[in-house]
Amino acid sequence: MPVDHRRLCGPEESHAPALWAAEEGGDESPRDPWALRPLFARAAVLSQADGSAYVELSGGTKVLCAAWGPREAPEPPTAAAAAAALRMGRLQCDFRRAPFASRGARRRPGSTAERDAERDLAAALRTALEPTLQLERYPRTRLLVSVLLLQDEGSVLAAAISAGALALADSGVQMYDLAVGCALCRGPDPSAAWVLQPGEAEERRAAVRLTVALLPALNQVSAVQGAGSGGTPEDWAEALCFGLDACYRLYPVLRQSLLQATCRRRRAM
Amino acid sequence: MDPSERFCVPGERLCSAEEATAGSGTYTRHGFIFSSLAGCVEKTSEESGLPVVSVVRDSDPQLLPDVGVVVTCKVCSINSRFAKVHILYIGSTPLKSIFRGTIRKEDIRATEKDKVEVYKSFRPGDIVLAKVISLGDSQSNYLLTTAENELGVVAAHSDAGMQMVPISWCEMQCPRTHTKEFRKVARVQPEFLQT
Amino acid sequence: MSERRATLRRLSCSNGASHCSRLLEGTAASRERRKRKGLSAVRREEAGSMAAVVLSEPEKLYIVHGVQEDLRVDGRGCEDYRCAEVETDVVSNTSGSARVKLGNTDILVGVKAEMGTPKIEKPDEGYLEFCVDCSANATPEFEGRGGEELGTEITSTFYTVFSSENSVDLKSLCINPREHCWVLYVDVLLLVCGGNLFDAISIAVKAALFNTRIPKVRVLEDEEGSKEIELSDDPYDCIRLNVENVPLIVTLSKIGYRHVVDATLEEEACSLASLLVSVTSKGALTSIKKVGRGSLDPESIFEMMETGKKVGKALHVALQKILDEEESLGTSRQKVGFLG
Amino acid sequence: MAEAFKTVEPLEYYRRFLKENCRPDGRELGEFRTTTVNIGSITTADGSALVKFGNTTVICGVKAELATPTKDSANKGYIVPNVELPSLCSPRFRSGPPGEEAQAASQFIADVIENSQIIEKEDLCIANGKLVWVLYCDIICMDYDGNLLDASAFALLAALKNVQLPSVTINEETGLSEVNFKQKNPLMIRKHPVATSFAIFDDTLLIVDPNAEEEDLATGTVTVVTDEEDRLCSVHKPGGSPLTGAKLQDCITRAITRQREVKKLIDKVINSIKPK
Repeated sequence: MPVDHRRLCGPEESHAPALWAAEEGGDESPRDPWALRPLFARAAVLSQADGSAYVELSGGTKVLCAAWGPREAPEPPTAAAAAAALRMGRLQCDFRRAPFASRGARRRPGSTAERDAERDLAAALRTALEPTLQLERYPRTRLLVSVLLLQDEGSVLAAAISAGALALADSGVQMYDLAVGCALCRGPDPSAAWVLQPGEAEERRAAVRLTVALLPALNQVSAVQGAGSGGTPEDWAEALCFGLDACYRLYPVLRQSLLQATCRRRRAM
Repeated sequence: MDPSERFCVPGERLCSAEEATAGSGTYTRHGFIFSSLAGCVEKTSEESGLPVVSVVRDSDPQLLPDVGVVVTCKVCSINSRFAKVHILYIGSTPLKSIFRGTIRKEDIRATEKDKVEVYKSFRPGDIVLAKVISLGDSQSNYLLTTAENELGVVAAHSDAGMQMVPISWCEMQCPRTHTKEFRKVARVQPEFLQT
Repeated sequence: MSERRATLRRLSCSNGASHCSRLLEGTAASRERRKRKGLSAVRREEAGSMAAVVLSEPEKLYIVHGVQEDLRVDGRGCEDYRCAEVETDVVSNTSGSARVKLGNTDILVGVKAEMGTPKIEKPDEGYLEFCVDCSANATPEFEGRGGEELGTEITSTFYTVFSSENSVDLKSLCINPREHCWVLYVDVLLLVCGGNLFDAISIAVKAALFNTRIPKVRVLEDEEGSKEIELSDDPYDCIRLNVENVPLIVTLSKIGYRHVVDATLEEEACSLASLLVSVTSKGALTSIKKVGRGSLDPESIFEMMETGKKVGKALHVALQKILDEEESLGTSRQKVGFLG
Repeated sequence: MAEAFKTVEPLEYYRRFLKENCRPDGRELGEFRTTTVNIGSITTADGSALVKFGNTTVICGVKAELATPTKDSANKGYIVPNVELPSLCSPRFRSGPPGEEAQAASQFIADVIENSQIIEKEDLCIANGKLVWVLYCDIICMDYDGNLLDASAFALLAALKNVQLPSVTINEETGLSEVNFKQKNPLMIRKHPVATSFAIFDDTLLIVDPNAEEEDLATGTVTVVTDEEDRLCSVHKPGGSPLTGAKLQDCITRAITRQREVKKLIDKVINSIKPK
């Protein structure tokens, strides 16, 4: 493995103590599939960003997000990209997971696995947020959304999508709508029902996982990303409806936090 | 907070497009006006016709240089063909981040374009008023012009490090050493006299 | 210009309409077709010049209106595939390989089986590694680092698609738990990008996995417990993979109010959002994903999933038929390869 | 127009404030920003702390893992600190591997740990030559408004005080280690080093706890680390304008006072979260 000279690395090999611990029987009590974990959201939390938001799901998932309005875009690499840049701005997403964010072993920052995972999350975030933005108003520029995952207790991408939309709205870029994310999953048991906003353990055991993002005012879906043991289109459709309904239920919380931030900013003037 | 103020978030439906005209911070879709910002809803009635609905934020809007606007910029480098500048202000609004622009030799002044020399017009560090003429193409960034009497250098330091005073449309003088330096000087308007 | 191009394409499709009904065809038939298809040269040239598709508004409108009428520029209906050519065993030094041409899109996939150690969390399973090479030959867009973003997107999509537990029987790749297993390196090479990359690659991957032959090995243990791996002497003594559950990807591109399958580059330029679904031969959807910078309304997602299931199932049947045909020809099959 | 003056001539703008012995954010030259600490909020870490100096926000999470020690220090564990400046904390940082400033900060924290003996590395030994603890201390800046070093050192200290390690025993028969999560022990914190940074203006003026703007304009910075026995653990002065011995002595005196305040704050918060 190549040595990372830009970080202090410590010993070559180390293992999480949980590897040697007696297996924990972490069987959770069955939960109401309709229940949503309470969500705490606050916008305008960072000083150095144009816009920012913090989203926490009860149970522990903590996501911090910063957004910057239109900045000068770097030189486009190809002629086609340059032509596209003249028509509309670009959204760039960055996703970082704190090394201590997950249970078990520490995630090694900069390792190939970690970089790949972060890049996939960033790509998924961009797909979910791009439809909310009026990018054609910002030709030749880029907008930046940067996410830091502080603690992973499940439904991370969904929380990041909600936080990202809040941060962008807080930064004052023109948008079509907010985006609300929600995750759901279904256990391996064939009779298992879909549960909303699964925790980390539920996600790990799940046979099927799905994350959806909704633009509530336009009733459009900006992200669907699901995988697992196969299902019929009807199965997936049912899950999608279930997830979108949850997004509608989460929307007022996000909206309220954004209104509060807007009021606070106004008072600070 | 004024209780009569109405706040909204992006995507919120404000009214039907028949009741009002869409102002800044809004967009129209399917016959309705929606907010595109998190901000405060304002309705101004026009004497003739429909009121204008707009959404305003208190912080400065995210402005971008656009064709025709006057910008304040700082010269970073010059060569025989053009001057490279950083755009700092749009009108009197400071930009949150720097955008780069180019003033080509032929856009420095309106007359005798063939006799213009870049180094006799700008020096690195000068503060220049210019107007955006194009967003540029895939190769170049914003193109600017100073070919108007009101455009050109507004603040410059002499070799001795002193702020110079304009003495004609093409010369500035150092108050300490009294040496004269060439510049494309702007006829300064009162609102830009700041320091 | 746009009008002329459009009529040209209409012509070519009246020629090709007959084979549109057939979803896929094997090499034997395709060779013949290539001989009689006079217009193919024109199309190819067009493909070369249009690597970066920039369409004017009227051109886009023309495509969108056509889709609305269920009549696409090349004469297909919304749910019709272009005819695809599939050939397996095209690269001799791989464990399995396949080349797929779908319209202008041209994909080569090689599978190489190498011995490795199982992952800690799955000690009794082998695993698959994907690598996508967006060669600059495929389109000038890929020069420099241009292809990287697309390459990683394709790679991560395939990891997701194959993450489903029973897509490939990974347990059969285990040689002895915790110590040795087969690692299948699936290398995807994009030769020409002519739209609908994901579907074409998934066809090629499935065909290449079908074609894969892994040598049989035996684990010998001596008295002290140290193990030795012995390769079978007979080169024909090998394991085949069961690809029955390997899914195929169907991309449904939203154009206007409708969606199409197997979009061409021009159609992709008219589409803001697509839905990728991976479908098993039994018609189960193992993954779904929205791509593109637009959004979709829930109703159309439901419809797209239905179409995906229907088209995907038919695609599986057609592919399996070709694979079986090629298999039955055995070594007597005349290889077309790259010069065909 | 003040805004415009600030953009065009930021240093001149700042000097005008300094002449009046105050700073644009309303502080006096020797005044610290409001300092808060929140301990143990990240439950996936074995110890964590979030520290705020005004806007500057830094979080430190400690993860403990098991490893074999090196041959030449068979009875010593590892402490591996890393400072990260993600693109989220300020537009001045790009995403990707750590830049120069992050690397310098990591090295500074590593030096503080090494010089001050916060923890004896021998305390991290479980079985001599066989098994030791590795403490990965990841310090991430969430909001970058100056004085990263002080905040990082503070967050590290507070997070280490929060660490609870499960008890590990080595089974004599099998030779395998057994971890018991039910029985947890805190780390032995031997010293409480606290960093105090100063920005130097025009070679003579010292201002304490500089924010990002002040750091950019200053001609130099100096960071002094002291512990509860008033001993000097480290002085970090990365170039910039020179400093007289008397001025440095002044810095040390002020750092000692600051150490007392910070220690008091940590103890108060630790006590408040202790289960009754």
